[in-house]
Amino acid sequence: MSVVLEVRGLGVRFGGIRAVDGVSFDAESNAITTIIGPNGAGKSTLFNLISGMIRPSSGKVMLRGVDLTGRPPYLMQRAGMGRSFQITNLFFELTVFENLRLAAQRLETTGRFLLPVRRSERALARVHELVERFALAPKAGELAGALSHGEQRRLEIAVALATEPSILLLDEPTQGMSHSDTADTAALIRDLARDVTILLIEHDIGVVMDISNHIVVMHQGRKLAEGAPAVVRADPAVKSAYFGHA
Amino acid sequence: MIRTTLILASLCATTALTAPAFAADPIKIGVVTPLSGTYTPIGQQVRWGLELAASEVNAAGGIMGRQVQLIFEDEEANPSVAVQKAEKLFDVQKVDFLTGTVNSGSTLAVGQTAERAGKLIATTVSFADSITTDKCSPNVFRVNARAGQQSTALAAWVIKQKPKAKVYFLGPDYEMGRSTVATFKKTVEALGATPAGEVFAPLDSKDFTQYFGQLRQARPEVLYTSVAGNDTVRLLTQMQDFGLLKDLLVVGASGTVTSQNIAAIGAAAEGFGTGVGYSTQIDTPENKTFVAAFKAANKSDPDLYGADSYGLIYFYKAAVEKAKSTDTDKVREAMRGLEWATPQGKKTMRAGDHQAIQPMYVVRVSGGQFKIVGNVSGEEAIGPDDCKRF
Amino acid sequence: MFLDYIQFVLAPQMVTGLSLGMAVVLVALGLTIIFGLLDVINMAHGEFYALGAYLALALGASGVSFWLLIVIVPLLMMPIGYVVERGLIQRVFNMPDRHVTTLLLTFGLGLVLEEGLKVVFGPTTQRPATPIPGAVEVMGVILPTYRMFLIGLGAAIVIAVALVVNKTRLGAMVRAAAFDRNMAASLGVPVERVFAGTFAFGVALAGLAGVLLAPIYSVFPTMGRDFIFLAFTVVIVGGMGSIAGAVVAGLVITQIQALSSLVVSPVWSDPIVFSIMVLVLVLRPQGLFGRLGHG
Amino acid sequence: MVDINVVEAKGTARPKRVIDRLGLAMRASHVLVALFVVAALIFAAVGVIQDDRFFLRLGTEALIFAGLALSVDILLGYTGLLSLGQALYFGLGAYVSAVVLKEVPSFWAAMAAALVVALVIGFLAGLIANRVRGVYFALVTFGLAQVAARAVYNTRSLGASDGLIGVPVVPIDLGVITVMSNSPAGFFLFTLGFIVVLYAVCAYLLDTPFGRVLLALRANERRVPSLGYSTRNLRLSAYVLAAVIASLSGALYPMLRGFVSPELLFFTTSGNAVITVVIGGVGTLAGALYGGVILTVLKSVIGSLTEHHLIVIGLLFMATVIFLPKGIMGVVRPLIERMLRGGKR
Repeated sequence: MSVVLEVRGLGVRFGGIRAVDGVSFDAESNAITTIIGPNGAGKSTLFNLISGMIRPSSGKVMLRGVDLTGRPPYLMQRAGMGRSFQITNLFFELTVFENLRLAAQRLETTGRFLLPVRRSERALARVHELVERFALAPKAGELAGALSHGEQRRLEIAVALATEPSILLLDEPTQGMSHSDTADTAALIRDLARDVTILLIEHDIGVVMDISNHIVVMHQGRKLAEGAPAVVRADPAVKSAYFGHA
Repeated sequence: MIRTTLILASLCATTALTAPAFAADPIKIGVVTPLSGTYTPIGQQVRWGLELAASEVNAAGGIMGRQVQLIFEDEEANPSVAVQKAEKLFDVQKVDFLTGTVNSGSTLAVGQTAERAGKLIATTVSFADSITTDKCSPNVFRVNARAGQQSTALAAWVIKQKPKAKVYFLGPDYEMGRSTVATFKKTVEALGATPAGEVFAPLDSKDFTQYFGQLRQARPEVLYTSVAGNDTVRLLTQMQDFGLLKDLLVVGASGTVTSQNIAAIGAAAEGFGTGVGYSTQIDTPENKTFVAAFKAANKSDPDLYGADSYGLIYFYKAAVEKAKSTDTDKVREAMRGLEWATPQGKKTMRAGDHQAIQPMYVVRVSGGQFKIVGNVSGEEAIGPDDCKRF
Repeated sequence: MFLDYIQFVLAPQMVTGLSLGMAVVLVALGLTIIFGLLDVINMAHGEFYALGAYLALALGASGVSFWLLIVIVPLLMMPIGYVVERGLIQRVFNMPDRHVTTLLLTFGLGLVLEEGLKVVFGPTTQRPATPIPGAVEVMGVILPTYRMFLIGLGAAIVIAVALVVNKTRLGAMVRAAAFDRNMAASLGVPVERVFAGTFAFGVALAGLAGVLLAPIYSVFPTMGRDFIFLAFTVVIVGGMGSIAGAVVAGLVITQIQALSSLVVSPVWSDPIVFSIMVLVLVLRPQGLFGRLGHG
Repeated sequence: MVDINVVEAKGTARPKRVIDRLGLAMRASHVLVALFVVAALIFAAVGVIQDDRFFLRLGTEALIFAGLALSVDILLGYTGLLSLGQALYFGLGAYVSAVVLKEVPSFWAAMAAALVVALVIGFLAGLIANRVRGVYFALVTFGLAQVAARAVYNTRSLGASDGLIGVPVVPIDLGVITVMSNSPAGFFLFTLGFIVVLYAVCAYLLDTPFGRVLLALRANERRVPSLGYSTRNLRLSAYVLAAVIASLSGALYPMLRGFVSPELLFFTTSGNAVITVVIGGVGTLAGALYGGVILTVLKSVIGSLTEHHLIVIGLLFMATVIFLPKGIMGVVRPLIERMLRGGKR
């Protein structure tokens, strides 16, 4: 196992408040690293810092040994970071197919950028692969806005995955899902982890303990603890700060 | 789309089928004038003047036995629209003659269109000198007085009132406004006036009060302004509110205070003087008849635009009757040097630059009416012929 | 010489800047409320201002006193605004791109209103008499009475509007509806009627501005275009829906405009105002005072 | 129309067909433009037979303004940016073309100059305008055009408020034939060809990954960066593209009319282009062409009947916004799309 993502001392201040303060951890290849913590612990802010949506005031983000700190989101993406959003963030007026094609077209060479889309064979092949894998094939021609919530959440992950990133950041992929959908999604994520490194934010503690290889516990903007699920579960500090309140 | 094409095609068809003119066919005069937009009131005067003259001419048997028919098109005070409408009148309506343009941009552009189409036009409103000087055209005539004529008349009168007057200049900040001020300044300085300062306010200024400080500091005896329309209303009423009209002779361009805005200016217009080619006060039987007829027809006094437009129909009538034809070249020849009678007196079309020579008047507002306070003969006011194209 | 400059140039410039500023604030007030609370770009606002001026002119001509007009005209404008909101704006309110759609719709409405005014009232310029004529001279600076009155009344109107929006139950309801439509609805706020009422209120303010400014700036069909760009600039610079922002921005911008015309040519005063707007948009997109009802 | 953008899914037992809706819509636009061209050719033929001048030249003007509308649609319909100042580039192209033609009466020199100036000014103004979005973008573009119009209005060497007259008739050397700009039918057909080429370039670009990301920008700008694209660069590209199209269209104007005036840069011009696109159909490209013709016919017909044509056009515009938010193309194009799909099944 090699380290894909290194986060070192990452922090940001809003006004006088340290929303995230000196967080460090590693995400290892083909593993699922999950960030947990109570509401307001700074999980989503941490994601935004890693993916470049917010500029960190301190610390470093390294992907496969390359320092990406402070780059804007589109360059983060190009460097190999794919991410999904907690609140479904799709192109609702476009079809499922087009949502995926838009994401997959980055796989093509620059020269294809100004050639007709049907010449982007590699991107199209990727889309077909994804609709099958995410069981969206029957819906491919429908508008993303017309899908059910569960389907939209799946599409959200598929779009993030379309560019074949080295690391996939998933922000509460099971948010708002039914029990059975949640279980399916958990299985899907575990399956995905065979090919891609995953960094996850998840609330459903059952899912977390079930699929994570490594857990980072956040509390009030700081890292409280980290380790394998069993280690974290046994940590007394985590128990009082997190499970105690949950 | 196909239907549209068919409609257009059938329109083409009707026009193409029009037979060559018989003697009894009406003479068509196209009028491209602003009937919407800021210049609507001027377009209205143009329309009233033309309609009155045409109905008189028609009642008296027309031009060479042919009735005069006016065809109006709205030019929205936009040269692009004016040119399009002019082409429509020339090509589709087959008008014999065209008039009505107000802003000088439209007159110049339509003049060029006429030149390329081999037709004649005349303006009754535009007073930019360029139309009959450096941008003159063999196909364009101007029956109204140009800026230079107005300035000459006004300057002579101002100096008679206040020899060696200290004059302050306030104009709208665009080419036309600046050149009008420059012309007057040159003329009045040559007669011995001293400039006390000048300021140019952006066109469509809301508040002129911000220039009042500079104006007061300069302590002028005379204020010359070339603002027009709503800007004048604001300038003069705001000056009144600030008590600046006392002991100050305010004069301006002919378009500064007109029958369109004089009511809105109210008492603040009292004493305003300008040089014009027309006044309802001209004391001749012809003018009295004209004013009465105009009032009866339109429930409004004629202003210089209405009077000059009225006179145009008689100009065209005289030219066609002299040429015994409506052919462009023949009419052009007939128009050159033509003398004709108008409510404002005898006018002469100078052959060299197609600029009408006419007596000029200085009028002052008194009791809400323009009263004539001075006049200058046509020859004195006209200035040199600077047209070099023909 | 220097004193002369202050007495004749600098001081009057600042005083007149203040009265022009108050005029702009009055026009911008309704705009910022509609913009900030309803999220609607009312491109017809200038034409509502013109409509108010024409109503004042027509009623004034039939003998209604100026003091009564200040009350009657806004009351007449309310139902017009209400109907426009319910009949037009509400129809497109939930279309995907609300800003653009309402902007286009009110742009069309402005065209129709402006042309309608011309049909009804004719194209010529008109002007009601100055309600309070005369001027006082203070240390050589001329202060026309009506303008002084306008500055005072304008300030009173701004304060009253601010109190209504920020301190009354009605204002709280409007702000709640603006902040989160669905939540407000679930709390029993009649959202649609509140929105229509807010729009009507903004339109009434435009009409009031028309009544008050007509004696100074005169009345003609295209008068609505006069202040509108300046008013939009003020709203953007001050922050959408922020009343305090509109006041500060209105006064500061007209002051900059007035003084810049002294230092550089007046023709540059528009580009300068435009540059201020762009600068604020780039550096502080939410405006100087941020947005009403949105923290 | 051989393949219908149906993508065969590989590696599955049952090949599934996914219809690319955007590709289909674009094809429907092509069909509509083809119909438009056929109608225009019939119109030209009738015009030639009738020896008409006015209607052919009016048609030419409608096409030139359709080019301006096309540039508005690129921004509004595909990138989601409402420009209230597109007349800036139309006027820029017209003035550049007029100035060049008065010096050297060469069509290609005028077009090249209009292209280069639009690229430079579009890039610089784009840097300013693209700092903001939504309504703010609309107001900033409006302001930019106002400032430019005022500058032209005050520049003596550009004829100030009077504009420039005396732009000569120019020969347009197309290699095989030469068209004179004052030949009514010749210049109409040339302009038709020119606008169709502009359409084709836009349609082509919008069907590439570049164009699709523009659409993505319109649909959900926040999501675009995480697809790996810089929204600022994309918006700037679209803005410059629109500037070039408006400028090239404007460059034809003085060739047709022989003059330019500052009114070409005024808000009326920008506003009319927006009305054209909204009535024709936002985001269809073809709508700009149809809208251009419809608005010209409306103005010409109603304008001759009543001086209050603005009321009619204003009401029509409002009705379109409320009842036909996708314009006339929003009604027509789905029918064509259905035909194209039905034809394949």
